[in-house]
Amino acid sequence: MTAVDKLEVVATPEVPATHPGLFHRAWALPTAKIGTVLTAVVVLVAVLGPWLGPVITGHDPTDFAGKPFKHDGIAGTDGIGRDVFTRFLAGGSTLLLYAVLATAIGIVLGAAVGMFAGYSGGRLDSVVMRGNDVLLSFPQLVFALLAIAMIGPHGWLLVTVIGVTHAPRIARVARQATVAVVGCDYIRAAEMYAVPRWRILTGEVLPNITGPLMVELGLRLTYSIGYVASLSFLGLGIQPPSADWGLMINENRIALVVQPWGVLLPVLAIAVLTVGTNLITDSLASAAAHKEAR
Amino acid sequence: MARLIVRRLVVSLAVLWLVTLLVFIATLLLPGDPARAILGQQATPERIAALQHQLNLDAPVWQRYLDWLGGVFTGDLGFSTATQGSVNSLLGDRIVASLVLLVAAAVISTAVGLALGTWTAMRRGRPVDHAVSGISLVIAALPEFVIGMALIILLSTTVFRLFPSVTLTRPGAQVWSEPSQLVLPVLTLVLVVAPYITRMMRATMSEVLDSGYVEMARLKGLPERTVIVRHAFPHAIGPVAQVIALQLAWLAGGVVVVEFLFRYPGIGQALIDAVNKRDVEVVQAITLMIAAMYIVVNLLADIVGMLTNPKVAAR
Amino acid sequence: MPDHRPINRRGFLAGTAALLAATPALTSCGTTAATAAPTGKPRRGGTLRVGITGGGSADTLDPHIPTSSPDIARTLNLYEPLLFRDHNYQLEMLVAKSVTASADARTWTAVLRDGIRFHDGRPVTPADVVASFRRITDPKDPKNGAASLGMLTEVVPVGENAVEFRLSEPTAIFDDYLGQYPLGIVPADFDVKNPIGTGPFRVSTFTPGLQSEFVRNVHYWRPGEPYLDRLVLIDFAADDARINALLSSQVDAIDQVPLALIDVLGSDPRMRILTSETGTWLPFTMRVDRPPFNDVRVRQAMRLIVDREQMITQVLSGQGRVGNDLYAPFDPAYDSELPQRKQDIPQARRLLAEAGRENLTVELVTASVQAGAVEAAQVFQQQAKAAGVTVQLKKVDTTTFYGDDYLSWDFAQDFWYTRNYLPQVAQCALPDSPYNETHFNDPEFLDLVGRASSTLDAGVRGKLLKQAQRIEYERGGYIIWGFAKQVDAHQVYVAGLTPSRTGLPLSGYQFRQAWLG
Amino acid sequence: MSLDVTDLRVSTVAGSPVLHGVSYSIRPGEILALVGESGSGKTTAGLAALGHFRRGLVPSGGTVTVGGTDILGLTEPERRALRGRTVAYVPQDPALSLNPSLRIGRQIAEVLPAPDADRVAEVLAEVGLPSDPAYQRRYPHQLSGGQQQRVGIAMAFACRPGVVVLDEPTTGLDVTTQALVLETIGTLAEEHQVAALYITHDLAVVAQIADRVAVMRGGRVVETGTTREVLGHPTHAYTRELLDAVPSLDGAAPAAHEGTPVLVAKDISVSYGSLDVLRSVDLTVDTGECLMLLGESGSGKTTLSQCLSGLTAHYTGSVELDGVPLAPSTRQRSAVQLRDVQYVFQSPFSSLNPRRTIAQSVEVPLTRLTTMDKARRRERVAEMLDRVRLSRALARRLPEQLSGGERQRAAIARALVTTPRVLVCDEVTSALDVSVQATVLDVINDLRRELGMAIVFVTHNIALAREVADRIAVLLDGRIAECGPVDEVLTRPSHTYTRELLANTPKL
Repeated sequence: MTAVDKLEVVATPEVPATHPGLFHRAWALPTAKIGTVLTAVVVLVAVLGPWLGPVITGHDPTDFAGKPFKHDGIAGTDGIGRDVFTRFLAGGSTLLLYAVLATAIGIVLGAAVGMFAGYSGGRLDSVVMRGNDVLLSFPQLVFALLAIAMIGPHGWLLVTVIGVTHAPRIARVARQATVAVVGCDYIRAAEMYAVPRWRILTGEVLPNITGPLMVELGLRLTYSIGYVASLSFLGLGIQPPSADWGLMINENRIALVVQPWGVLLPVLAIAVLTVGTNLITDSLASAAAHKEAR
Repeated sequence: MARLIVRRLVVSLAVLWLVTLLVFIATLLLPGDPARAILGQQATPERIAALQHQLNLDAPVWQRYLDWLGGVFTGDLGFSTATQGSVNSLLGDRIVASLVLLVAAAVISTAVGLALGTWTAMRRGRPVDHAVSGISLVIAALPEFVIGMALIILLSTTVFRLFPSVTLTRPGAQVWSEPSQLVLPVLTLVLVVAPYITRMMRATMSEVLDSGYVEMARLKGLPERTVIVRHAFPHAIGPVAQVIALQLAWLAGGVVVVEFLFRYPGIGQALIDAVNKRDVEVVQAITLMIAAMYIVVNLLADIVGMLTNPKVAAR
Repeated sequence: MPDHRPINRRGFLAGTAALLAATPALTSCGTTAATAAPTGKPRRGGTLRVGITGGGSADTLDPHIPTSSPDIARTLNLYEPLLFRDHNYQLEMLVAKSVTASADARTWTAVLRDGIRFHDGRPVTPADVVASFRRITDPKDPKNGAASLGMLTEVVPVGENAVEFRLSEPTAIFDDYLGQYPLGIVPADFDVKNPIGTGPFRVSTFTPGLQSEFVRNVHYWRPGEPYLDRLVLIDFAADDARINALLSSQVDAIDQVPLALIDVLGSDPRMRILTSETGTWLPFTMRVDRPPFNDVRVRQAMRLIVDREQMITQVLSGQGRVGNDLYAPFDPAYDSELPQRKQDIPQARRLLAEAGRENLTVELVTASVQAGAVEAAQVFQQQAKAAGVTVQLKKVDTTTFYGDDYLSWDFAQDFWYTRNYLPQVAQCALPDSPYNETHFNDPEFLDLVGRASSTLDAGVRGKLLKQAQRIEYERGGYIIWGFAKQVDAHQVYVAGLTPSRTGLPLSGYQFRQAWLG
Repeated sequence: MSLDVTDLRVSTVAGSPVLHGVSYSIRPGEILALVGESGSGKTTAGLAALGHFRRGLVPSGGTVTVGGTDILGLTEPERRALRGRTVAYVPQDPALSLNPSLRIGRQIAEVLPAPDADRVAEVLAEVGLPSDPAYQRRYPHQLSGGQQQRVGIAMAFACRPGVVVLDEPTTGLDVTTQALVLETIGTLAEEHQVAALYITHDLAVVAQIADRVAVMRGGRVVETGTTREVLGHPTHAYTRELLDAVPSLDGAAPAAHEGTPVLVAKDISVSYGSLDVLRSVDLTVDTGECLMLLGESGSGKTTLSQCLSGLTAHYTGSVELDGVPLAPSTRQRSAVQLRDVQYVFQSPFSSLNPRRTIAQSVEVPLTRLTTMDKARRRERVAEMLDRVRLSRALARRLPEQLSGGERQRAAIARALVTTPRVLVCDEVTSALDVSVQATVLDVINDLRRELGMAIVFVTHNIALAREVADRIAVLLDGRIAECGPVDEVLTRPSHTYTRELLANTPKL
């Protein structure tokens, strides 16, 4: 039998001890690189913009550079004569912060519920997932509108409601991934060794559903950006006088014919940002799917 | 089979009922007093009390819920405090208008998505596949108002001036009486939804094309057209139907932004107005409609899924 | 006043709605249309289609409870009060040919115009007038106009063609109170299903929320008027739709042009912009009975913080006049001699320091109560920074703004149409005013206003009112930074529309004078 | 018609070679077995006969001649015209290869140049299936696995092709069905005088059906010859290794095992709804013995093994360890009890957490079930990995970096790290190639000798009996059909089912 043993050792490919993880595999794809560059550009603008704006244009986001809707300065003025370019530079940070926070809430909540339901199985699972279905039957935006109508357009509410409405969607994915993992024998092995449930969830399940969760994270971040911007655009999100891209589009679209910059710049920024995060998400999804195919 | 569908139906009804409960509770929490809203600032407390009684606002909560639910069942959606008229008459034309928008967008995006998805799945790895994938990935990322705004800049105001950017319906006329003004809203929704359907169709179709029975069909020497039409396409439809359903249900939410953007006289715009005016009954009616639509669409998708799966269908 | 608290507020959408002009129409149709304004004598005939902001399923033809702009437009063309404001904001006799006061100003007599008839040809009688006011002041269902008629105890017919108004207190300007559009005279047997009045037009069709059509009233008392055969009023919920309708010639005239679009419309040779000076004001309101504004120095400082010119430029795109913290600019008694208040940051800082309110932080409650309101709040916020005052904006929706907390905000905004001084005071500056949003309660002011109200001599009254205005100028709770112009637009072939100081759009909706060239 | 493949080279699109010049030829009426383990390239070499290459693979040299035509020189439509008519294919897994949403009659008829209901009925009869229209109207999922495979064969023979490629057509079938399918294939190949290429990994099947054998390894044919030559006198070392690894039913009777009962299952019944999986099963495992639990899929053998180890709690009856009843669920069992009964899962691909290193996974039972400190645990893990012959370098790797056999040995190490008294092995070799199976069995046997634990060896493969077991319990439809010492069951089976199994199991 030693001959067979040798044979098998030969058959084992020499693989490095540090195996490339999800991110490594994703990074190998061109979409990841393009997406990261696009995202990084907008994130840089959003993060540094509030400081850079006054330096570049000499204006504050809220002071007056000229008459309303005129072509003064780099990108003209807005409806009450503030400098559009300065406001554009200042308008991304809040949006980004809210989107990130909302996504974080959604992921934590959704993953917890989904893993719990998927691992528990049985009646508890069906009850939780039916409840999930009820929540899912509201489009997120409608839910957000309801909440804002009830409580008012506060930043914390925006973050909470978007995060909480992400949760059932993430929970569904997390549950599905969990069910697949729970079907694996290593979970039964862990149960056989009387590993406590929470340890099984955190130690056995969670590390094995990071692929789908990372994909969800990216996807929900993209959506969060979209929702925060959309709500601001509808006048129900970030409130004046804050410079915010969604709000700017709403404030300035009345004069699209006369002064398009106030719309064009934020539209471009949101587009580039969401495309960037979506490209990254797509590369993560490809990497995760590729792994499963192996 | 029939039993499965009935069971699915019962579950949907239960979900719908929970939704009515949720909507009712949520709107209970809306601040503001409808009676005061109707009577205005000068109203005396007595008159407000009288109107509250008349509107049944002093009844216990469960009584009001049952009354409201009964109204919903009999097609009476209540009284809009902001417009001082019945919700039915407020929303009647708007529902039709929204449905026109939704159905047009749904039909076009489904057709485009299925065709494009199948086409690219058959050309996997070729430049055209990469191009379609890339473009759909980019468009899928964009929030609907960004797509809408871009279309307005591109096709309405700044670059080309082909289509009107707002919907202007002469009083009494229907939205479709002037088809050119439907173009941009419909196109926006199509661009929002079609990329998802395309990508899903491509993925599912690729999987099906790699499947044993498609390989077998090819190894049987069948013409490629037969392989695609008879062996591959029917199997891709099932899973994609679910995605289409999700997307269409999602359209019901997206339509809010698109209607607001294009000033399209549908229920989405009415919802935003109602939220701004704290018009409780209108908010209730519209959210319920949107949720009901979601549930129905999903139900249909599940039934399609059951019917296309012979293992279930034969049961 | 009904213009003030309707649920469907005129201009409600103007602040939030957007406009994406239908420039395709501009480029495609701008070639052949006549571009010269008609001249000469008015021509008879034709149909005028007017796009009006707002309206909804709550639209009504009731003359006494108009709320939305289309309601007001319909009221003004179907009905007439005894007297009303003309384009110069002077009282003009309509159903009455004279309205005179007794010496003690407790009894007022209105003599009806000779030969004036309702739409159905019946002559207007004193009984109709009495019935109209009974309908308006019905205690079980008071109409919009009732609020300012609190002193009216009785209306009695006097002879064949006059009525007598008996008042509970001397009221020197009762004619001013009678000169309001929701006080239209209707037949004693009036039924809203058969809306009959004395106005220049009568109803043909009416669809709430959509449109209403009117035909010429052949019995109208003004010779030659109206010139139009038909008048169509169309509701538009959104600004952009209204503008597009004008550009694509679906309507002949529209009210309320968004300020950003004035240049666009103005440069179109097919269009005419109609700009009117008005007494419409968008004040900031400070509660004088609560800190920090209970200290008059803080109020004065806030008034000195405002850069009024900049407000006009940034908020109104220049379409307005600066205000001097006084309302009623068209009142003969308006005190134009008081020095124009200007931005004075050092003085404001000094006052704040004296009051111990350096680095003051206040919350300003704002809402889209009218186009420009939220913008004004933002501009003020910015200006306040220079004086070290931090203004935190709290933007609420209009329903909340006019909800339970209305009239109790410490620092907020509001919106008022043109009024003369005393009627405005009655609305907002007395302890028992329905909308005393600043909680102004000044004994000296009260005394002056009380005396003026019962003083028939205009000269003496004017002196008293100037003293009262000085008090408000020094101690009041309003920051009145300017008066917005009313900007409307119409096709070049529409004639007879003239600027109107009433603040009501499109020649005060007086389409009897309009004609088509 | 004959099939000649000469110096066939296939590489990936990226250029790395998959087949390094494969040659074989088949005469009409002859069956050539193409033998190799997973990854040897045998399916690629077989599909080339149809001019078909899976996604990502391209031919880079050589010829494939069918009846004088070089298929590789043809265009895709021309190849398509040959498929089904001249060269036919029987797929490995009929469950995946039959279109689930088309009736089987239709699927067979599709191959025919013109609709011909008679031929469909005829070919169905030829493969021993009912040919009536009602049967033809069935969907694939309404057929058993063996029936599905025969439909696949019917499809291949429908057009009376000259060449048939059969890709592991009996994998996943139980031995009785396998025998039936093999018989059908043999008869049809004979009758129609087709040149048949039979792809398989199972040398015992080869012995039964093939005229000639080609052994493949790493994309090369290492040995070709008649079946008798190759199996009787292998010339290549690899062929010998393969043959050595094939378990044999012949052999001497092992010494009778003496022991006392350690694990006793009494009256175990399990049902899911109306389906009875186990019906009152009694089973005794003695100390140090290896009991083979033999049964087909669906016989309830996995359920029984899970009842023993506490992985299924929904049973009636009792399981006793040393006379002490065990709680049904592991959650209620004590640490000592858990240590004493250990379980090895069927698939090494799912029983190890992909995110833990091998050493971490093996350490889990020690952490949970013992009071050892960290240093002791490490020591013990290293010792155990040595025992299952896993090099220390592998200890710090993740499962996906190991081969299937290595993983299964790691899983065994995990089960044995707490030195159990009873080890339950559930089909531990069924997911592995035959040579790897031999290694794993070897490890298990050695460990049993060294550690002296009792083993319950669950399997469907009676051929393994002599390799591992002292006693056999045959499970049929949830009941113990017969139970006895290996020698007795193999030589004097008392149950017809056992006799049938023995008769149908292919031998070298």
